[in-house]
Amino acid sequence: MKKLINSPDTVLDDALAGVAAAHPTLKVDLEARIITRAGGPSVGKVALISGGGSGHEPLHGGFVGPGMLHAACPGEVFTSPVPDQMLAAAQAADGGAGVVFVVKNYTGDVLNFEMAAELAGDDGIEVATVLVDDDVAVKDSTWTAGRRGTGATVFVEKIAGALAEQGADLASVAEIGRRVNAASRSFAVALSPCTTPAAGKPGFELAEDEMEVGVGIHGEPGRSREKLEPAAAIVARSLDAIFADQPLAAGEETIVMVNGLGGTPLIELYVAYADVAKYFAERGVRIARNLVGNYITSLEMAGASFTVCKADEQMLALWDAPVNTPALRWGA
Amino acid sequence: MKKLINSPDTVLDDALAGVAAAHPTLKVDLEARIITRAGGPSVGKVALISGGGSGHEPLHGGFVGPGMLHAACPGEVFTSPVPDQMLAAAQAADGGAGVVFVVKNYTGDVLNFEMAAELAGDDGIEVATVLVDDDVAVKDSTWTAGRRGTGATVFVEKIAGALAEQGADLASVAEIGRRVNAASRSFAVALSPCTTPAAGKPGFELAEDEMEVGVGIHGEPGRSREKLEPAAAIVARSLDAIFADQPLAAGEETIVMVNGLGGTPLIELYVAYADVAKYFAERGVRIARNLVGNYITSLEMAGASFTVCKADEQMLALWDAPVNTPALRWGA
Amino acid sequence: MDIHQTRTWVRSIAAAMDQHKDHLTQLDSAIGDADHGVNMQRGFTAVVAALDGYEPAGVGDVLVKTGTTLISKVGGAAGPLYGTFFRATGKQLTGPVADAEQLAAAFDAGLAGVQKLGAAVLGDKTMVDALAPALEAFGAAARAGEDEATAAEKAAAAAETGAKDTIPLQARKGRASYLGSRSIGHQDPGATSAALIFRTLAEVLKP
Amino acid sequence: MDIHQTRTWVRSIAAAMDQHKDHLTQLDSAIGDADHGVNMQRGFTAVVAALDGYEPAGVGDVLVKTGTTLISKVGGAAGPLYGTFFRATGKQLTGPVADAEQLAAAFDAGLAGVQKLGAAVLGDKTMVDALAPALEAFGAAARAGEDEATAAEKAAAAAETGAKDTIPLQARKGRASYLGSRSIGHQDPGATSAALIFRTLAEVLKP
Ligand SMILES: Nc1ncnc2c1ncn2[C@@H]1O[C@H](COP(=O)(O)OP(=O)(O)O)[C@@H](O)[C@H]1O
Ligand SMILES: Nc1ncnc2c1ncn2[C@@H]1O[C@H](COP(=O)(O)OP(=O)(O)O)[C@@H](O)[C@H]1O
Ligand SMILES: [Mg+2]
Ligand SMILES: [Mg+2]
Ligand SMILES: [Mg+2]
Ligand SMILES: [Mg+2]
Repeated sequence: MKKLINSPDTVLDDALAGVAAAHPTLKVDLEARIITRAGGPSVGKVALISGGGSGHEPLHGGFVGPGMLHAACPGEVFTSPVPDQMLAAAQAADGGAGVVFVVKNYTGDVLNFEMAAELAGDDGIEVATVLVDDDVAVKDSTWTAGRRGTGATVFVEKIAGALAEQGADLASVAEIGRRVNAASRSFAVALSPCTTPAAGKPGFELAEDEMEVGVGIHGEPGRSREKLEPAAAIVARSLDAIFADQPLAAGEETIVMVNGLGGTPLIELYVAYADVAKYFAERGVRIARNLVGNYITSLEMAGASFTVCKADEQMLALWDAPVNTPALRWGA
Repeated sequence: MKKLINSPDTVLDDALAGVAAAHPTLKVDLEARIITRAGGPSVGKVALISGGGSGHEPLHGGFVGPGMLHAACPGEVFTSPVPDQMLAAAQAADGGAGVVFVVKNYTGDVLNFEMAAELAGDDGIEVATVLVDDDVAVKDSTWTAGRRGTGATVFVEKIAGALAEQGADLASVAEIGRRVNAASRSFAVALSPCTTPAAGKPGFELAEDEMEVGVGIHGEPGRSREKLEPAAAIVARSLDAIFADQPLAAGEETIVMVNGLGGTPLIELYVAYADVAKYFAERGVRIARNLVGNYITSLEMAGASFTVCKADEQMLALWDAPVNTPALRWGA
Repeated sequence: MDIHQTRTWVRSIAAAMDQHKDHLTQLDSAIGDADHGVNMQRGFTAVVAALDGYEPAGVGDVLVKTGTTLISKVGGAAGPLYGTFFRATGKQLTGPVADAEQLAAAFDAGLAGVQKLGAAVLGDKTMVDALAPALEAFGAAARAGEDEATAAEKAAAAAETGAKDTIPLQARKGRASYLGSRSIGHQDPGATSAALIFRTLAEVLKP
Repeated sequence: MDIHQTRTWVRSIAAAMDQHKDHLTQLDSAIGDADHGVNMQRGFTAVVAALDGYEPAGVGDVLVKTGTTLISKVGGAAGPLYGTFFRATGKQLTGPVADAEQLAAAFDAGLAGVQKLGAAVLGDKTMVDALAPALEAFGAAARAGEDEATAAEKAAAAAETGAKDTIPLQARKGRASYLGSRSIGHQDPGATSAALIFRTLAEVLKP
């Protein structure tokens, strides 16, 4: 294992110290392990709070700032955070209008956020939860814990964050978050595994000519393991899965993200985006907005995830609203 | 070699198609292989043009836009572009006030830009060149082609680009670019090599417990090969080299970049940035502005580079000026 | 089981998690995300620290403190689930000692808490597959008038069998469920840590 | 050397670069950035395409076209340098044929162009270390009244020796110079491609 770290045990604390030093717009509570806006809570506005295991940076800390999250709770690498963090975040971020927990659908995240919601409720903070479950690699059935939450998290946080910034109430912010999630689908393919500092060994193994199709953000195995394919075939496979789950008709508008899993050069993400654009063009489906880059990573895993949100006018308008965070910034 | 590409021969063209599809603010001439601002030249303003081998994304195409570059010339992966590209870029971007070529100091880049400058001159376009040579891993002596141009390129492009945007003349824009370069130093350490699509094999080999100290952006060997060290030691080594070359006194102001080489997770860059901040704090040297992320990469190489610019007030003001490019955006 | 034994049990769990960290992580890397060993070790290390200097009034206090600490320090699926198990168990045990029957009833409440929270049933390939048979064995022994040492020994054996028996199962809960049929053939990490917890109890109570 | 032979020469260089691409890239990966083979292959493939249907008035036109195309298509250090070599050489050869002495003088102009542009001198561990001895041998043979086939054969041998002799040198120019003393012990890729170019010339001119 080769990592630019000081010790596997201190990765999260060290990184949080770095975030604190790098971003004067953020406030990092090293004790409580939460990242909030330096400006404090926005009085009278709903506060969006998210969190999850670390190792997916810039998610979530990189999305804290005006127009997006109010607070992020980073867990240990690939381990969901604990209720204490979420409670501290709710207390620090609540501006009196309640908080929305944006929760990726993993047993650990769900259970910990559930406990935190209870604690925050006891504390007099109104809590609504938006569960993100966009990964079509997992077939939702009685056989699974449900779909995993992946790339759509970025869309939910941006769009619901924009509505919260405009002063909408708790129910409305949660509602748009749920609508964005319901309109979004993701699919990921890994070309190489990743290694958590604590484990010291790759979470899975892939032969030199193999790829993991439908991989999860913790490197959980996906639908199948296949021979490595050209980018266009990987894109087609991923978008086929997405379109099969949520058909999109010619003329419909979307927001599309081609996201690097951490170890994939940006030039390759652009290669993939060209194939994505072609796939959409062939079907007459419009890509109204896009993101190409590393937004929700899995440490140094090579590969990409694809997220498609069928966007209505309100979503697009909120997408375009100003945002000022370390990882996503425009209009500010 | 595992890459998200369609063929080693088409990587650049495919990626440019992706850039074209992804960024409506850019205009990509797939024939001439240049990336310019969609809005065309800025009449009466100096145009900054840069270029170099591909594989360093977002450099340079990701820095095209208001407040930064007017055009970028991407060469084949790790191969400097050809004079035709630079000439086409000069013709497309010149707003009548001349163009500044920002050239990283590699024999290939220097020679090709030199030829292009001649051709552009023949064409009636005034050209000034800013040579970037900030990498202190290379001792400048009669034994080398001089220092390599690395991270300072981002600083030069941002700051000179901002001055050009304000309407300064050719000499002034070139002059601030040269001053930024003269005030900047970089040093990089690689934890793993990278593989160009055309070569199909890593450019160098590193044992599981080794790192390459002073590595170049094409994976050229650096000062020495050492046993892998903790982040704090790697940071100290790199900053020691930088400070030895350009001493910084307590109270002086700097712009600092901790740049990922492509395959290093962002969480590790923040770990390193914490150590950088500590190093500066111990010496009383101020980090007035910073960048932490992937700005000038070497495909999927793991590791980081550190760039320090001793910044004066004008540089800081120009740093803060609005910029609107795919990879660097604020105030817009 | 008295307060001292309860403390010893929890400390011994911490030692066991230290020792089996890599094994648990390895099991979790096959069908999960390779953190179960680290999670459990981090949690029980924190528990040991939290118990240091803590003055419990009863056996239950130790267990409630253990559960609360696990919830605060572990994260993931295991944190809230084991946290709830110890908290719910501890809440039943108000006295300074607990006999086999009291323990059996308390453990049952712990398992009920786990199942209420995680909704896993027997055969879903989770910690429940070790906990449920363990508690059944413990309860049967207690009802038959056996002492807590004997009951714990039987529970440990049942938990170990339960953990082994997760191998052929397809996971229906937690991260392993994403593998579908590919989860078959691997032992569940959570069931394995549950078996360790009961093996430790048996050792601590052994006369 | 007539126009047809000149075309054949350039086409044969393209074939040689195809064949030796991996070797050149491997040499460049030891002390450079692993692209010299690909660069040369890309360049000469483009040259062959550019010459297709091109009607040159003289030997020099073929070489000027070759150089111009290399400059437009190769990039890196080798593009401008080899481009200049062929352009500057070609500019000297206005007739439909060139004899050994004319070729010698033209090649010298080519090398002068390379050295003016790249500022490398003998011993810097660059293509100059193959080109210079090659041209010296070619010139000596021409002055001695040998025909161009013999001169080319001698040039090729000298270039090959020159390329081999770069092995113990420390690079002072180009990317390899960054290695300092670590460049010692490796053969320079550009010197190696230069030797290939003259070996090809010898083969094409062989009666
Ligand atoms: N719904 C559930 N009910 C009971 N136990 C569960 C449930 N989901 C997961 N588990 C247990 O948790 C274990 C995994 O714990 P851990 O690896 O620490 O958390 P995570 O899965 O969040 O990484 C599994 O092996 C399984 O025994
Ligand atoms: N200044 C120079 N003068 C002459 N030849 C040079 C000079 N610099 C580099 N070269 C030659 O160029 C070769 C490298 O070419 P190539 O790999 O195609 O370009 P790059 O170094 O830009 O990747 C070297 O092996 C050397 O022979
Ligand atoms: Mg986990
Ligand atoms: Mg090169
Ligand atoms: Mg796990
Ligand atoms: Mg090279």
